[in-house]
Amino acid sequence: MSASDTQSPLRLFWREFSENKFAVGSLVVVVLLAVVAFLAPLLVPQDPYNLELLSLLDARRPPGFVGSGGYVHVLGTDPQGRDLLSAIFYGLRISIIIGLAAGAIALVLGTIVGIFAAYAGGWIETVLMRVIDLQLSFPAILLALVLVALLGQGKGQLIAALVAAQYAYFARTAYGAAKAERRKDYVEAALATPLAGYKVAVRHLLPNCMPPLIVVATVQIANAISLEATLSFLGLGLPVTEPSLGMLISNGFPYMMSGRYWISVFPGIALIILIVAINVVGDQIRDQFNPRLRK
Amino acid sequence: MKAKQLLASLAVALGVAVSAAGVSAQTLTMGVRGGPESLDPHYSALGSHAEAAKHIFDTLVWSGDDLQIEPGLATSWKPLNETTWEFKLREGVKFHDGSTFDAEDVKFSIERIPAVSGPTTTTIYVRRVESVEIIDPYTIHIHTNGPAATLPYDFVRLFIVSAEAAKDYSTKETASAGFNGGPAAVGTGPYKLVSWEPKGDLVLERFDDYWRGKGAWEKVIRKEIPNDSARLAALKAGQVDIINYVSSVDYLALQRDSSVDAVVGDSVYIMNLQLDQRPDTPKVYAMDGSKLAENPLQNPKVREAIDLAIDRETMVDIVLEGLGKPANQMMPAGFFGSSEKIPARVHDSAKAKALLAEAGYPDGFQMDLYCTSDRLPGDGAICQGLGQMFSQIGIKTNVNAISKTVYFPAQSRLEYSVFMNGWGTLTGEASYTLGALAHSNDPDVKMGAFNRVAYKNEKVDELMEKGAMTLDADARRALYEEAMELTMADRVYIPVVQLQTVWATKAGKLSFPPRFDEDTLAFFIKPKG
Amino acid sequence: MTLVLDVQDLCTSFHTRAGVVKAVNGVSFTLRKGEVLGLVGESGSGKTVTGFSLLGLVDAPGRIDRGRIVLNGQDLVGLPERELRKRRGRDIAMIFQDPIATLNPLLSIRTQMTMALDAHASMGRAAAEKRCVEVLEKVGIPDPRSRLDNYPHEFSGGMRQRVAIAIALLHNPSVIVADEPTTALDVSIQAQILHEMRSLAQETGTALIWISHDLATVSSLATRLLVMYAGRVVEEGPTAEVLNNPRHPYTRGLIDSLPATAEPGKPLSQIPGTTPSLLSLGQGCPFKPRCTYATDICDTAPALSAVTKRAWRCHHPLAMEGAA
Amino acid sequence: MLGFVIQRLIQASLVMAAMSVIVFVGVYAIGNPIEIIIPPEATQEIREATIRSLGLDLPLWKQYFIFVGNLTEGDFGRSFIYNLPVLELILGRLPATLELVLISVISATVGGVVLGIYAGYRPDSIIAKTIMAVSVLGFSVPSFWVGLILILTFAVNLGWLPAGGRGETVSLFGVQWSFLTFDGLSHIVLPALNLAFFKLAMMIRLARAGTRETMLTDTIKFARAAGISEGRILRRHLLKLISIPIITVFGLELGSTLAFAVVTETIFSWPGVGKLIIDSIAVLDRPVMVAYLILTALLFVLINLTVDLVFAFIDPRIRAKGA
Repeated sequence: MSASDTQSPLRLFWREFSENKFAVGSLVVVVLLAVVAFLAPLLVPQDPYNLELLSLLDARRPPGFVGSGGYVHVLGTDPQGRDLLSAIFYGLRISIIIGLAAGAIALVLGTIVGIFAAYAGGWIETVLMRVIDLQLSFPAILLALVLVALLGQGKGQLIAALVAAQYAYFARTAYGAAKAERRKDYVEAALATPLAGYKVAVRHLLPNCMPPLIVVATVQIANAISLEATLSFLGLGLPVTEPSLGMLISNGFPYMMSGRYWISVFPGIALIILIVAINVVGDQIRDQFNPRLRK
Repeated sequence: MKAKQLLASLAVALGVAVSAAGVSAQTLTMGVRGGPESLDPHYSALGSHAEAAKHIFDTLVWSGDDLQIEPGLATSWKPLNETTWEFKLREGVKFHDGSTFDAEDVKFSIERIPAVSGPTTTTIYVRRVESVEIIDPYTIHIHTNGPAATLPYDFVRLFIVSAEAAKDYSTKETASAGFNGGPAAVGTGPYKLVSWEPKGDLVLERFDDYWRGKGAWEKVIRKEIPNDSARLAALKAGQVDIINYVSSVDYLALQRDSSVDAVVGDSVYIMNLQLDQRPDTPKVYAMDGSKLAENPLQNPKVREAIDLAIDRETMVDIVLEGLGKPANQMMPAGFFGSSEKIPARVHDSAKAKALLAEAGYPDGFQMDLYCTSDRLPGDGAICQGLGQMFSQIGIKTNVNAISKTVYFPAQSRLEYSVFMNGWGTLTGEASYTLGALAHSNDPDVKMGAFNRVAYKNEKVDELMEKGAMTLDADARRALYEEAMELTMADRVYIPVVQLQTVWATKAGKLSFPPRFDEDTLAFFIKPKG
Repeated sequence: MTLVLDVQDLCTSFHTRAGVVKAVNGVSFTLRKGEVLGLVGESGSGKTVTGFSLLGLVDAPGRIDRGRIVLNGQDLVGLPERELRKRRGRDIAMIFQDPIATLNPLLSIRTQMTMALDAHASMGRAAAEKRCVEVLEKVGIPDPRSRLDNYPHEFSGGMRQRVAIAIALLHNPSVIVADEPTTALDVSIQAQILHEMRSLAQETGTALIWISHDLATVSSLATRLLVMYAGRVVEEGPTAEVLNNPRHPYTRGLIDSLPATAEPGKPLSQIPGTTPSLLSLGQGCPFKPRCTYATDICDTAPALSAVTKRAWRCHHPLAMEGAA
Repeated sequence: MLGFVIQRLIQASLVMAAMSVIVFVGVYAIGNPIEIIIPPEATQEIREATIRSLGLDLPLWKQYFIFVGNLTEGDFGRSFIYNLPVLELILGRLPATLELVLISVISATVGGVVLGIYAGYRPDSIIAKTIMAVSVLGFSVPSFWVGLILILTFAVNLGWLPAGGRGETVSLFGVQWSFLTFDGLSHIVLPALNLAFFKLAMMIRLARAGTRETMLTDTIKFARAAGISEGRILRRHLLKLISIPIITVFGLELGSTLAFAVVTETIFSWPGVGKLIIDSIAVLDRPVMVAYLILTALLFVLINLTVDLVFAFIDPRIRAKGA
C-alpha cells in the first residue's frame, strides 16, 4: 500500500494516534473541557462572579438543591451560595487560560533561548546552557513560590512566575534538537551562504525542534495548571473572588471534615480529569515521536 | 517501681514509644494554632506569643477572663498625681530558681524591653513610661511622660523576668540564646520551661511553689498545629487533649460529635466596615466606571443605606455557621466604655434603596471592597457576603479578599476607600479602640494612628482627649461611652459581627473558662470530675 | 557427516494490529556438522527472524506458526521456554552484528562470560576461569587472562566481536547462528574474523549459519547458500554453483549488484523497486513487481523446483549453463 | 578523581555566589519586608527604629556586602521574625525534612523500579496496564490533593493514622528522629506516602521506558541466546543498564522532593524546613529565604556530586574518563 505517499505527515500522525482509543478519548475530554471553559458564560445557569445574583441563603447546599434562582444546583453550592457547576466551569476557564498562557509564553521564550544558544555557540552557548541547567536542577515549585510571594497576587504575576519556572524545560529541549541539527552539513552549508543567520535558524533549526517541543508543551501545560492549583492551595495564587479550580478546592477543603464534600471534591475531580486527559494525550504524542520504540 | 523504670529505659533504648496513656494522666497536651516567636517574653507583642509566655511568666497586672484588670504581681495600684502611678507588689513570690521576686525585677524588666524587642514591638506597653523609681522592695513609682489614665491596662502584657537570671541575656544578640536555651527563661509563672522548638513543641513542667497555688498538670505540652483541620484531626485521634480556634466550618459537625466537647467563647474581635471620608477617594466610581463628582461615602444617607443593607443575622447564621453575634458597636458589651444605649442595628434593604435614591444615587454606584482573607476566621467570607448585600441594594461591589501581607501595607498607604477590618480591643477598654480609630489622626496627642478614613468628629476628639486626662475611672467611663455613641451614629465605622471562638476537648475530660483574649492557659484548665 | 539441524516448513509471523506479517514463510533446510550455511537476502527478507526462530527468541507479537526445528534429533518447536533455555547457548548459540551493543558495557568480560557459563554448567571459580581463558585464546585474544577483568569499552571493535564469539563458543554448541557479525567492522578485521570463524568451524565441528545481506562475505565462507526473499527461500545450492549459475532472477540481481562483478566504468546494476511489505503479499510470486521476466503466470505462487543439490522457486528460472 | 571533586566544589561555590546575589537582589527589588514584619499598628518611630535595627536603612550593595562578610564567617544572619541565627533555625529543622524526603524517595524508587520493570517487561498484561494507570494518576493528580484525600481517608474517616505532626522522636547522634519510634513511624507514613506518590509514578515511567528499550537491545538478546535465565537477565543486565537514568533522576528528585516537601509539610504540619520556608516567604523573612535557597543550592550540588561519583562506580566508561 502506497497510501503514505499521498498522506500528509499530519494525517499519518493522526492515524497512528487514533489507534490508541484511550488517547483519543482523552483528547475528546480535553477538547470538551476547553470548549466548556471558553463557552462557560453561555453554558452556566449563573454568573458566579456577579454578586448580585448570589444569595447567602443558598450557601453550602448539597447537589440537587433548588436555590433562590429557581434552578437546580446540580453539583450544589459553595460557601457564598455560588452554583458550584458554574463556578467549576469558570474555574476551568481560569485554570486553562493560565496554563495555556504560561505554557505558550514559556514555549516561545524557551525556544528562542534554546535555539539562540545552539546557533550562537561559543561562550554564549556555554553561559546560557549553564544557567538553564542550573535552573532545571532547581525545583519549579520553589521558584514559583518565591516569585509569587515577591510579585504579589494576580493573573499576570502568576503567569510570570509560572513562565520563569518552566521556560528552562523548553530551552533545554529546543537546544538539544537544534544542536543536533546544527551539526549537520546542510546547516553548516547554509550558514556559509549569505543567508541571514536568523533565517537559517528559523528555516532549518526551528522545524526540527518542533516535535520534542510539542511533547514538552503538553506536559508543561498540565504542569502549569497543577502548579497554579498548588500555589492557590498554599494561599499564594489568585484572589479568592475569582477562583481557579485550585482555589475552589482549597476553599472547600475545610468543609470536608464536616461532610460537605462537594465543595472541594467536584472541583478536584474536574482538575484531575483535565490534567490526566492532557497527560494521556501528551504520553501518546511522546510515544509516537520516540523513534526508539518504533520498529 | 524499679521494674517500671527498667521497662521505660528499655523502651527508649529499643526506640519504642512509651504508651501515651501511661504518661498522660498528669500531662496536658494542647494543640494550638500559633506559638511564641521566642521564649523571651519581651520579644513580641503578638497574642500567641503572650499566651505562651503566660505559662512561664507573670504580668504586673492580670487581665481576667473578660479582660477587666485584676491584681497580678502587683496587688494594688493608684495614681499619685498627673504623671505618677504607685504599684504595690506581691510579697513572697518565688522565681523558678528559688529566688524571690521584688521591685528590682520589675524595674529591670521595664528597662529591658526597648533593648530586646523584636519587630512586633513590645515597646507599646511601656511607651508612656518615663522612669521607674524603687521606693522599697515591694513598692514602685512609675513616672509617665504625661497623664496616663490607662497605664494599668498597658501592663497586662508586661512580663516580669528575673533580673538575676536575665542580666546577661538582655541585648538583641544574647536574648534569644539565653531564653530559648533555658538559663534566662526563669519566671514566676505556673510552669517551668523544659524545652522549646520554634514552631514546634513547648514542653513545660509544673512549678510547685507558684503563688496562685499548684496547677493540675505535672507536665504540659503545647504543640503548634497551624492547620485548622489538622488540629481537629489531632484531637479526634487523641494526640492532643484540647485545641483552640476550631473553625466555624467544623463547629456544626462538632456539636453532633459525642466524643468531643466544644466550648464557645466571645472574641474581642469585631468585624467592621470602614468608609473613607476624604473628598477625593480612590476606589469609588460611577456605575460606568467613571469618576464621581463627590465622594458618596461622605453622605450620611449613603452610609446609613450601607448599614441598613447588612443582614447581620444571615451573616452570623450562614457565613459564620452560628459562631458569632451581630455587632452594634466597636467593642463587645461589658467592656470599659461600651454603651448600653446603642440600639441593635437593623436590616432593611427597601429603606436602604430609598436612602440611596434620596442621596442622589437612584441607580447606585460602584466601589471596591478590600479585606484580608487569611487573618481572622471568616474574614474573606464575611467580606464576600457584604459584597452580595451591597450589590443587592444597587451598589455594585467588587470584593478583593487578599492576603494580609498585601492588605495592611496598602491600607496604611491609604489606597482603599472601603475596607473591612477585624478590630480587637485587646486591653478591654475604649481608649485603645476609640483613641486609635475614632479620634482624628493627630501625632501631637498620640491619637488616631489607625484612623485611615479621615474621620473627624470634633466632639469625639474632645471627649477622647478629656478621657486621657481623667484619672477617675467612673468619670472616664462616661466620657468614653458618649464618644462611642457619637462615633457609632456617624456610621463611618460600621460594626458587622462579633466573632466567637471555639475550643474543643475530649468529651467530659476538661473544664475551663473561655477567655475574651482567646488565650488557652494550662493553669486554668482543670480535669473534670 | 551427521545432520545436526533439520528445519522443515518453518513459518514465523508477527500478529500486529495492522495484520499478520509472515516474516518467515515455509523455510526448510538442513545443516551438517561443521558445515557453514550462508543465509542471504535484503533486509526484511526474513533471514534474521529465521535465525531468532531457531533459538526460540522471536519477540512478541511474533510466533512460530508451524514447522519443525530438529536440533540433534529433537524438535524445538513447541518446547516449553524452560527447555528451550537449556539448549540456548549449550546446543545452539548466536552472535550479533554490533559488538558494542551486544556486550553489556557495565559488566566486566569475566562477569559476562561467567554468567554464560553458569547458565549451563556449575563449575568452580578456577575451572570457570580456565575455560574462559581457553575460549578467548581460541578466538585470538592476546593475553586473555589479564584481559578477563577488562570492560567492553577497553577492547577494539574486532576484539569485542571476538569476545562475543568466545561467549558463543563457551559450551561448544552444535550450531552458531551468526547474524551479520562482521558488518560493523573494518574490512581488514572482517577478513580476519571470517578466516578465524572458518577454521573454528572446521576445528570444533560447530556448524555455522551465517546471515548476511552481503553476498560477497558470505560466499567466501559458506559452503552452501540459501537466498531468501520476502520470507521465502527462493534459491538454494552449493555456493560456487549458485554464484556461477543462479536460477532465480533475484539471485542474479544480487550477484550483478556486487561491485566485484561490475565492469569498470559502467554503473553498478541495481534491482529495481523495493522489498514488498509483508503485510500485503498477494498470492503470486512476491518478486513479480521487480522482475524483468515476469508474466501473467507469476500471479500464482511458484513451487519449489529441485535438481541435485540445487533448488529454486521461480516460474521462469534462468537457464542452467552447461546443463541444457 | 580528586581533581574532579575539587572542580565540582569550585563550580558549587560559583553557583552559590550567583544564587545569593539573585536571591538577595530579588527579595530586595520586589518585596519590602518591613511592610509585613512590622504590625500594622506600629507608629512611625517604632517603624523607623525597626528598619534601623534590621539594617534595612542601608543601601542594597552595603547590605549585601555585610551579608557576604558575615557569610565568610559562617554567619547567615538572623531571622527578622525569630531573632535566631538562621543557620540554627534551618539546621534544627533539616533532620525532619531529610527523614521524610529520604524515606519517601527511597521507597518510591524501590517500588517504582520494581513496578516499572514489570510494566516494561510484560507491557501488555493487565497488571502492567493497571500499574501504568496508577502512574498516570500519580503523575497528574496534584500533590496537595493526594495529601488531602489521604488525611480524609486514613486519619479522619478510618482513624488509623495521625493527621499531622511528627510524633515521638528519639535522639540519635544528637539529632531527633521519628522513624525510630513506633509513634514516629505512624506519623511519617501519610506524609511519606503523599510525597512518594508522584515520585513513584515518575520512577515507574522511567523504569518502564528503560526496560522497554533495553529489552529490545542486542545485549539482552545476546544474553538470552547464551541461555541465561530471565531472572538473571533482569537482575544482572537490565537493572544495571537502566540504573544510570534512574540514579540521575533519583538525584534530581531527591532535590526536588526536598522542595516539594513544602506542600506536604504544610498539609501534614510536618515541622521541617519546608514549612519554615513557606512561613518565611509569607512574611518575607529575607535572611531565612536567602539562607534556605543557598543551602538548597549547596545540597543540590552535593547530591549531583554524589550522583556523579555513583556513576563512576557503576559505569566503567565514566570511571575511565574521570581517572
